[in-house]
Amino acid sequence: MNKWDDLYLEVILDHNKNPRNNHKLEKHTHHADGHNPLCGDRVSINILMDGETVKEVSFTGSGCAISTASASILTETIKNKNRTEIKNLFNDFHNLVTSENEVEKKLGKLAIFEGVKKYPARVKCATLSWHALMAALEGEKEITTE
Amino acid sequence: MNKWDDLYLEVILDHNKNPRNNHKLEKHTHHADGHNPLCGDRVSINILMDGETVKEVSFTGSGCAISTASASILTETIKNKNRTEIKNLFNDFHNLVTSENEVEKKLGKLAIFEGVKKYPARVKCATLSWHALMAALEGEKEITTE
Amino acid sequence: MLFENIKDDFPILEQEINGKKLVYLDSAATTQKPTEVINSLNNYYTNNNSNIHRGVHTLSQRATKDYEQSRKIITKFIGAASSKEIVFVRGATEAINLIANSYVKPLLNKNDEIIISQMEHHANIVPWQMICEEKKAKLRIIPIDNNGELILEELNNLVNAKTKFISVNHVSNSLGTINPIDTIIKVAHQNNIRIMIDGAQAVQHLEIDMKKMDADFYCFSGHKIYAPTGIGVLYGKKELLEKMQPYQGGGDMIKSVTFEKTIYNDIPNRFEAGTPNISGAIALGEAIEYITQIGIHNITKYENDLLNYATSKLKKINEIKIIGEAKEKAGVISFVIDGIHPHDIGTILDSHGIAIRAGHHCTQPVMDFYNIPATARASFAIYNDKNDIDKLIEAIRKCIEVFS
Amino acid sequence: MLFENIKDDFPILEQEINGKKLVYLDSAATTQKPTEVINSLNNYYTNNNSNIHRGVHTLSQRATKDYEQSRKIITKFIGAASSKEIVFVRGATEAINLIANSYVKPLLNKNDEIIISQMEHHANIVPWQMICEEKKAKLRIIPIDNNGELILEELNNLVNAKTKFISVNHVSNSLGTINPIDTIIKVAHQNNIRIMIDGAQAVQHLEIDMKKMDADFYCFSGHKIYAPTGIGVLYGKKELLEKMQPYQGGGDMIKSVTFEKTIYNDIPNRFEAGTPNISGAIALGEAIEYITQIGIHNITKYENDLLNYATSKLKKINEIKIIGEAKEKAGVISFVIDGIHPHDIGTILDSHGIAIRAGHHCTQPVMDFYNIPATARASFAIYNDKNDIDKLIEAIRKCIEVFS
Ligand SMILES: Cc1ncc(COP(=O)(O)O)c(C=O)c1O
Ligand SMILES: Cc1ncc(COP(=O)(O)O)c(C=O)c1O
Repeated sequence: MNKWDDLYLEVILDHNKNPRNNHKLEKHTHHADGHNPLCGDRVSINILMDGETVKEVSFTGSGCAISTASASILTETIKNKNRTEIKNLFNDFHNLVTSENEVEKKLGKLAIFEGVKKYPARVKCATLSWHALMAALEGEKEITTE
Repeated sequence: MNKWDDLYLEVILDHNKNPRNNHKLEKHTHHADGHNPLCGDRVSINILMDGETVKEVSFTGSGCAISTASASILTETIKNKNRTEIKNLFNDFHNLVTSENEVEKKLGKLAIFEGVKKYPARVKCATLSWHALMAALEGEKEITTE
Repeated sequence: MLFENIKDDFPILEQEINGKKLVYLDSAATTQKPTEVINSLNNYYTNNNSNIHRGVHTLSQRATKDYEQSRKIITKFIGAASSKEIVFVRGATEAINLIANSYVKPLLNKNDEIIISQMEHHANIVPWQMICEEKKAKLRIIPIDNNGELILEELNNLVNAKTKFISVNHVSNSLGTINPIDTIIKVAHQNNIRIMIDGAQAVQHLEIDMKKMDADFYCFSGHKIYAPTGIGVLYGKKELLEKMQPYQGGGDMIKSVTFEKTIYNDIPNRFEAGTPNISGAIALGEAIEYITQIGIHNITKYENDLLNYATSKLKKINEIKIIGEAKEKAGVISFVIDGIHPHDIGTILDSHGIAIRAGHHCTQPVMDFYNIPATARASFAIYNDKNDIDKLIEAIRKCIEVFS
Repeated sequence: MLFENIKDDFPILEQEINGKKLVYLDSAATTQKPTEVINSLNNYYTNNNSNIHRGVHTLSQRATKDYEQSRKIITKFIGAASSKEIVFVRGATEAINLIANSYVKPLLNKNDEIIISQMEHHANIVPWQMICEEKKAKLRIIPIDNNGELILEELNNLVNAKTKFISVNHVSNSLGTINPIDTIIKVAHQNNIRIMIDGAQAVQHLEIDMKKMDADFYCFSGHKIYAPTGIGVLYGKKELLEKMQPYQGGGDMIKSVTFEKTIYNDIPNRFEAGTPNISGAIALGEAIEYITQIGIHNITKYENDLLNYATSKLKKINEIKIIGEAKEKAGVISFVIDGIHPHDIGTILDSHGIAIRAGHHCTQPVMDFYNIPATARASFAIYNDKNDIDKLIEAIRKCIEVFS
């Protein structure tokens, strides 16, 4: 097994090739754009909230396999979750890809991004859509990371 | 024998303590000031020319032992010499203290400055009065070296 | 063969990365250092370290001598008329900022123009933008064509009475294009315009001679020519440097200081305020001696062979598109692969022990021109060989497989 | 004893100069480097060398990590609130020029005033003169007394509504005076004036803590604190750095570049244009770890003992006059000898293997104040001991003999 298999797992490659919820959302209540100027990754997140809960979520944009797969899996994951759950997920996910300690595996599918930890330069690819998501929920329109 | 004896020879120490022709010259035809701002050495050269020949020469100023002795010996050396002779002396002296090659010893007393060669930072001390001299002969009033 | 065992001169290349012998193809970002250069640093700090110029003690005299000796080596290497024309700076970036601030800014009035090209590194864009903004002057751009060559005819349209300066790179770091700087310099001088050449990607590949080239200013970075980081060279014609105001103030750039009046030093010291990167400057001299021994014309030829070999191999892969196909190129190939982001290429090649760069290479306007976010870039140096390129090709094929 | 075998850590001290074991007493000009620091350079170029920030390959990730790790070490060392407040520069000189140009100049109007002191290094004079000349502003000077102490009462007379900035050194490089910067900072802030402290001669001797000190800007040079040349640190309060315009333009200091609009990067990168001195920055971190291990308070105490010992010994020689007799001093003794020019002292001591500095030490106004052309200066570091000072005293006695 090659080392990059740790990062470019089948699931990631699949989500990169066939991203889920990859379209605009006609009706949405929240929206934000994320941009990493250093690598050109762009992602837009649209959300339709029902009270505190995400009813619908989609993304558009272009980027590397890691950022595309991350956005795709994000949309699958947060649907029907409320703000608090999402905030916790964000924190756990952030820890997963940056912390040097082993992270408790309660992240489900998101756990496949743990391999990113070994590639510090790619962490921003995995977190871009999450930052955009948090910005959307907080009412910001645009964020930049690098 | 300590190595610095190569530089601080008796003759140099003597000229430093009892510099010759160390006064102003009431009547002079040529004059220039030399200044090395980096170590504060200052020397003024006054010359009374008779046609092409130096009749009288004196210096004032303050500096290190090397620059004082060099100025003092300069005044002794160039008296009664003509411009061409002085120009040649200047060139020979300059070679003596800077050139890596052995220099022919036709410089008389000036030859004692050969030791300066080993102390590149001190070469300017030995040549300051000579640069002022050449400037005086060429009608410049002030020179700076460092 | 000159280049046969040359990898042995570069200790970093002995290591394995992810279980594979390192193949370093990122020399346009920074080159690796030969043992001589590493030893030069070591020797300096083990035997001679001292501050320079002002000390009478032995260490200071040694350090001063070696520092000034390096200036002489550089003078000869680039064919400058005098070592007074060589200013030590941090790198190409600082050199360009220095000229922008000390030479060009004082000349610049409202609505004046500065010409650069569309293929410049950010280091040769942003300093000009900054002074243009301050002086309300304008930046004009020589466009490029699809091959990544300058459209030279446009230069004649851009030059006019308001043009105060031109600055272009000698070799493009993202496209590899060798620009026709002789022609550009001629056009500049025919119009009485002074010109700077950014040689950051040129001196390590091509023979240069300031007297023949006649550029008014030229610059490069030590770390891209086998020397340490933190040191670079600004060349300027003596008569221009002499008229220029200093850039930074401090020790060593002055003749004398009082609160009423400060007298600046002669060139080049006027532009070297404060304690310079002494060990870096000396090691740069060492690096230049190292490549001079190999012979820069031999290097040009050797690297050109590599470039041709790599280009023809890459062209055989259908999914690959090479970005930058100028007729004259030096040591750089940018490419993109259908459906695979350059960053993914970079990461996957790294897992095979192959170091390339992925990104915009500090040339965003070039990316915009080709309408791509980034490229993958392999760049070559004297320590690369065809075997390295074969490994690159093989890893690229695997990468395409994974994503197919 | 912590300092007993410490000379062994500094390989340069093993050598003989003119037949005598080297006694290095010129550390205020530049310090010697411990093996750890020399090895750090070696290790960087032998194992990790790469350009930083932008690369996805392993070497680049390592180099970036080590570079940013050094920033964290420095953050902790000076007690900054965040590593965003640490900007890598070439040295103290560049740091002061950066603040003069990017922070102070934009605030400065005609007839405004900047306050410095009479004991500043040229690096803390000339940059202010340059911007004052450009903006027709005035430089005001806190005078010194015969002991070489600031006449602090004068500061209150100098401060007024036109005062836009204050910059003073923490420790004087020619007098050794430790200045009461806490008081000066307080006065500045009571008058709503921002203040920079030049710590080039302080950080290697004294414990500092930015949070307690509350200076707005602080700077020092790596080469004076056991690190290589070509690297230094500018500290600035986050909220001030964030409002500042960039100093140099180029790669890494931008977020995005188009010819129409360039967006500058966040701090600290906004102020680090181009490839920085990567190996120097990493080695600076190493140097700081080295002295942190010894403990900076231990260093202060040890060097203070040396200073007292040397001072009392020198005072026993009638012909000697010490220049600078402040109550609080660090590691520097300037002196003159009746009838012997400092340069002659320097040369003769060198013949005994003793390295001191002779000159104006880039503080000509101090020389003017004492009406002397130059001083001889012995300066101490952790690798000096009383034996070094005994040798110094002996050689000075011989020197006086020769000239008597
Ligand atoms: C063409 C060109 N110009 C300028 C630079 C800037 O060089 P440095 O970062 O060493 O200052 C580079 C480096 O990437 C370059 O390729
Ligand atoms: C007090 C002081 N400030 C500034 C400097 C300038 O430091 P550098 O030459 O490393 O830029 C020095 C160095 O001599 C110094 O002693």
